Amino acid sequence: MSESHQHDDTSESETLFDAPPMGEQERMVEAVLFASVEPVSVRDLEVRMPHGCDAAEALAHLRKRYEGRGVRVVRVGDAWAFRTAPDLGYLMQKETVEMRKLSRAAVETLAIIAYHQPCTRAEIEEIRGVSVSRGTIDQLLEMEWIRFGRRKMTPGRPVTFVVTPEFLDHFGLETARDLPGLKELRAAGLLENRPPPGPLGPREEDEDDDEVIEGQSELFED
Amino acid sequence: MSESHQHDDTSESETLFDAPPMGEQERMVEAVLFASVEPVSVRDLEVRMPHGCDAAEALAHLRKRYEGRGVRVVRVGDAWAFRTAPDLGYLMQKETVEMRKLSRAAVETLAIIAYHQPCTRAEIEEIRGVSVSRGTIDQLLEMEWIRFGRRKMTPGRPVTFVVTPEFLDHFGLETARDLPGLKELRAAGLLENRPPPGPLGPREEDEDDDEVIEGQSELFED
Amino acid sequence: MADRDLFEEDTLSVTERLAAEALIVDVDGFEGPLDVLLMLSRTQKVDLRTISVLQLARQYLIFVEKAKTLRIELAADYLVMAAWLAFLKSRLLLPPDPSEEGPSGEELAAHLAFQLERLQAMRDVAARLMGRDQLGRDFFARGQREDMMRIRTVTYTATLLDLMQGYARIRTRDEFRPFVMDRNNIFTMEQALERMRPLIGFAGAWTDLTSYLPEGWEEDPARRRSATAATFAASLELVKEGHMEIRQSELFAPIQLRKRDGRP
Repeated sequence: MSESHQHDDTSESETLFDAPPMGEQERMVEAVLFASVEPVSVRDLEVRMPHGCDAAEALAHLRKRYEGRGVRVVRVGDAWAFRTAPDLGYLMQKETVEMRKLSRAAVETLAIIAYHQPCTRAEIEEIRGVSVSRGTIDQLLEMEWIRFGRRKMTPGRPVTFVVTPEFLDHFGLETARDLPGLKELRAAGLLENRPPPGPLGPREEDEDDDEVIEGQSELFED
Repeated sequence: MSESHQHDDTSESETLFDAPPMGEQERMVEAVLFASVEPVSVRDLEVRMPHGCDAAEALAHLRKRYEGRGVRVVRVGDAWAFRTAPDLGYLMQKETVEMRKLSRAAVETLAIIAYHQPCTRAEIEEIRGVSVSRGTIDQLLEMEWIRFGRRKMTPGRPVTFVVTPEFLDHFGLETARDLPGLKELRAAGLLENRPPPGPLGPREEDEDDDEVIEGQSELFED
Repeated sequence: MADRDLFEEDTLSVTERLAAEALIVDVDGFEGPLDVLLMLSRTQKVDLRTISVLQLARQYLIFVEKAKTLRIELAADYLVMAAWLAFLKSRLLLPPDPSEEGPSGEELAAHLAFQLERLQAMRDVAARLMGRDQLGRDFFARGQREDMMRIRTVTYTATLLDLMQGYARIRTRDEFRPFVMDRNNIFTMEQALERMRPLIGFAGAWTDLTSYLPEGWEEDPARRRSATAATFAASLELVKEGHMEIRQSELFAPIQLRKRDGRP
């Protein structure tokens, strides 16, 4: 490594008369490299360490000590730093899975497909009364809850959508026919005889504000 | 350390069929702890490491390896981190962060919360004999040395304060049980919340002390 | 100072008096009465557990009196403490009155001693805490962040209930399509006019208004209502234009129309 170790014992004992033992010096280099934000050069190390220390030798010892360990002492330009061993890089990835509720537009689109499959995009739009964004369909396709069905034998031969086995699995259904009908929905209180309350204007919480005003609720209030 | 490694080889090969050798596991823990500035819990380690690893045992090996070195594996609450050895702090002038000087009120408030936690504002005021300024609490919250704890089940359900893992990390405490002099204070009864006798005490606002609150109750749950 | 006689009974040494005076000069440096009491108790140089609260009360009252003579504004809580200590002092000095309610002087004194000891203990441990090795000053965390690569995957989910509610929402909307938007059951006056203009040529005799209703609009009450109203409005328009005559014999009687055939 460095030139400073070409000295014989006598000259070394003269210059390093009160230098800490090499083991101590190694500890120092270890701590400094660890705590430093930037890689540290041998010169920097020597400036920091007590007078008479041999940073280069301490560094060499330290490198040897970390050989094959989970972290290593690596050279960055003319400075030194700790880095995790490349073969362990995969441990530094943290995967987080975030659960989010499906948007209202997506839920409605999905429901229409489930109840009316095979169902074209135009049909979905007709039932929902608003246009269906490309993103909503893509999202459902990506989730593998819907897939393309046969093309319809109508002009333009539009594609249709159907629900997938994954969809049935997720919702605990054997077939799409197990979905409760309107009567059952009504019996379950899900179909109220009144449109959802709210002002006439588009609802602010909707992502798809293009929605047509639904139900003039006020007209039917007694 | 965990039990899973007390097995003989046969049973081990059954349960940890594809776990890496312990030396490898130690390297993994080393790499993860090194890479992370924040302390990492055994649980987090295990989530990151391949299936079948025993993070606790690997950690124990690692701690031993770093004993007396320039960096050490220290416990912070229920997590672990590498920290430089305190005796080498003088080498790190460059890294030293200028700490905002805490007022006497803030230091005392912090100590009272640490030793009496969970601790209400009224209790802090009772102990210090003066009202606690909003700023003092805010400063400690901002430094992330204290946080809100559970509300006390006393009239008014006052909020409590507890110290954080950042506090433990900052002061090099493994757990809040390691607070200096904690045992002696408890033995001397100085951590009891003793209500003033009768209605004649100099501070009359502490009616919420009718229950016997044992200091640091949640520290000794386990 | 005139007050001196007042406190001649107090067994304070000169040093204690000096200490008390020094306190007054620096009253702003104290954090409340308890802090002052703790400082005063140091002059007793004894274990806080065996402190003489009576002596402490006297010292404190001197402190407050001196502050008054020096016209130092004392915060209210100093005065509250003074009043309380004066009360405590009297309780401690007088023989206990068995008829009196509440805690004894000794109990109150013990609690005050406890408070002082506890405050002192907290100050001691606070000093010990701050004296510890501290992160970022004496020991250090890893300087270089090798930040965890965060791979975030977002999974969307919905429940069967969400699905059914979504569907119900759409179907409910259908049943309550906006009334004004629904043209199926509306017969407008323009439509009625258009229909009647060619017809009135044949209405030489009085004819019931209802016979002008368009086909298919007689059965459904809503449609019938709309068509009737539109036809009536159209009739009035035609009368106004001078093409028709209209009559109703009495209230709610049938409305009849006929062509106004150049009659005056």
